[in-house]
Amino acid sequence: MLLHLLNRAPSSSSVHQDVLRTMGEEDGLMLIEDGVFGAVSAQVQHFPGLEGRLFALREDLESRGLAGRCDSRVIIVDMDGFVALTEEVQRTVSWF
Amino acid sequence: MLLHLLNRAPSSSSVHQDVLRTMGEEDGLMLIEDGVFGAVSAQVQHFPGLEGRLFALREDLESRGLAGRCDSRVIIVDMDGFVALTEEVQRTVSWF
Amino acid sequence: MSEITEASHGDLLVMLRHAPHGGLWLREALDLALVGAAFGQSVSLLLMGDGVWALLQGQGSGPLGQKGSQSTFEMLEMYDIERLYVDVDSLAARGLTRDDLLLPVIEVSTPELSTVLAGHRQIFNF
Amino acid sequence: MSEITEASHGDLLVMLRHAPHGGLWLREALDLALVGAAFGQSVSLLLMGDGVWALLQGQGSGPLGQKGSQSTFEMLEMYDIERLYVDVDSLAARGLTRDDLLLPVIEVSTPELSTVLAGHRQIFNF
Amino acid sequence: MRYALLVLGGPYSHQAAHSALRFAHAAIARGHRVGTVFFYHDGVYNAAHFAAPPQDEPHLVDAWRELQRTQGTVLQVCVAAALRRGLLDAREAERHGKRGASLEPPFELTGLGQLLDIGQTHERLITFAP
Amino acid sequence: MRYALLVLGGPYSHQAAHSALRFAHAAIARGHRVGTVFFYHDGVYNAAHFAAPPQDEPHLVDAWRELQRTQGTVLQVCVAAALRRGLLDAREAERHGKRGASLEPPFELTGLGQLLDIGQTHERLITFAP
Repeated sequence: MLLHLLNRAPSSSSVHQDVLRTMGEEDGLMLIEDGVFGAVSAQVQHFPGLEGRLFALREDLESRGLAGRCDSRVIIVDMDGFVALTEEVQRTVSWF
Repeated sequence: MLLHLLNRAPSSSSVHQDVLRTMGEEDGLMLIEDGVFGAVSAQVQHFPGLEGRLFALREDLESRGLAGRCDSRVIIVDMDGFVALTEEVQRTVSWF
Repeated sequence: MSEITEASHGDLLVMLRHAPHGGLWLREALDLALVGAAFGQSVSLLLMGDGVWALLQGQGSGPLGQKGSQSTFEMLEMYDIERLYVDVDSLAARGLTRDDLLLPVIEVSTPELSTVLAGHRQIFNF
Repeated sequence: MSEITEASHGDLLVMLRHAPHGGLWLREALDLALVGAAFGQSVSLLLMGDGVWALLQGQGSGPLGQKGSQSTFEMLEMYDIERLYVDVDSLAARGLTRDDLLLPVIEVSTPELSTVLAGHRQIFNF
Repeated sequence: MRYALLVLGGPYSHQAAHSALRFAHAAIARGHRVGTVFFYHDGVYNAAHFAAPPQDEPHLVDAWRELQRTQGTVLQVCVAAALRRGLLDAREAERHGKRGASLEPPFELTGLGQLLDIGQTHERLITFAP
Repeated sequence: MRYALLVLGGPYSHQAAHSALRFAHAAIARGHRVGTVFFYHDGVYNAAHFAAPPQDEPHLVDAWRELQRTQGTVLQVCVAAALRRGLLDAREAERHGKRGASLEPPFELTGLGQLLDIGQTHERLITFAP
């Protein structure tokens, strides 16, 4: 099981497509930095089939004014929760 | 009349869509650096309607092994020709 | 629409295409616009692509306490930036409308974009 | 296909996703792979996205005479890099086939990508 | 657990360094150890001795130093990536005929082998990219 | 014509600086003058005094110096962008309590107003971005 980190918005970079093709069935995806723009309702369709394993970083949502715009299918975690996710998986893969 | 410069491949960045929406009817588009990946036949469909004003930089095509793969709709210019294009237009806009 | 054709004659157009907080593009672009205004130039901004996020209401200060872009945008009014253009297609693609934005803007449709660029003597695209 | 399932147990996987010549990602990623091999680790490469352009035949040296990636890839064979995986969907999207490439590769289909990653103890994604 | 961070983005230009620092502090708050931070690609610019950001912005180079001072975190900078980008310690500066240095302790120039070593000596390695 | 170039990308990490230099030489070969190169954003790293690339790679900092020496091209670096990224001339270094300097002539620290000035004093301004 891997945790993938993504820091690009799906509106400007196509790297999210490569992430999705690479993810295993149990892998999680954590949206950080500009990646959290993908968590808003108008953009989350770029991440289909990830119920229960699509996360977004609260601090990065809040600084961007997105806290109230995050789609309900996205699990919001704070930095402490991000660290907790990395405790559960042995390896993370960062995409940019 | 403007000359737009683009240094991103259409396969990884969506900035070319914003370039196309912004170009006036007489503006030219010059593909440089990683932008020249958009000049190969399998990618040039990303730049419709630019006959006679879509250019790619020879040096960047050659270093990437693309000289023989460039679509016939793309006008190949060398660095001297690139400078010549900037003589003809007053302003250039660089997209990245 | 007619507003764009007649009003778009300025010295300096700064295009903002990068999202706030993820990097320094937005800040360094706004710095240039402010300097232009301080030097007495007629300055316009055009927000496009992920740059439209820069005007979203409710932003906080960035990580580690660095300043957000909100205070800079509020300075724009003081410095008399003349026009604040926003690409409506970029807004719509992100589920935004002008009501979500911090400041009043001039909405620009795709066919009008080239007119905005053509109307300015100097263009910087960040 | 079976090759991927059984062979994909290595120490180090270096993923190359950036095109050659436009920047230093590819070079610095290959440097890491070469160091891994020199240290006796079992090293695999996975080319994906614009990274597949790195293996295109007929590349020249870069602008201002800096080295291309070709010489480094040829060193790979000397250093005994064990597996050179290429994402076939990335190839096809760019109009390329394995016949266009400098070196023999192991083609990986989308469903196999996660297997390749799972089979390596350490993954660097450039 | 023993964590290591790999930072690939320069300070200010990208959020990578900010995120890595916030992650480090959160990991420490959860009782982990951040043993090493390795700087590669443009991440080496985080070690710029002469960095002088405006006073109302965070001083990232100082924040890394503070992490080393309070947590004993080792700050390793890839020497090949640093040299071509103009970050030389006193020894390398002398070797290249320059006076002074643009990188100073606690940042240490080291080889890429150290980055691979981290994989063996730390239980987690998290990458922050530009 | 009188050209100016705006360089926004750091050396090596991106091709921007290479492209700008090649463009400069081609413009000169066509009889133009390259009056000014302005470095902004990560482009300021092109002025790194301590840059020490491998001998088989082009030395970009030296190539800019050579352009200044042979063509009289003015090399201007945005001071705000440079300071936060650790590029200080001797005067700024002293002001910030550091010894030495990480940026030296012919590169000059200057304000953003100079970049706007270029628009008035040069007939063409071409931007090379990362």
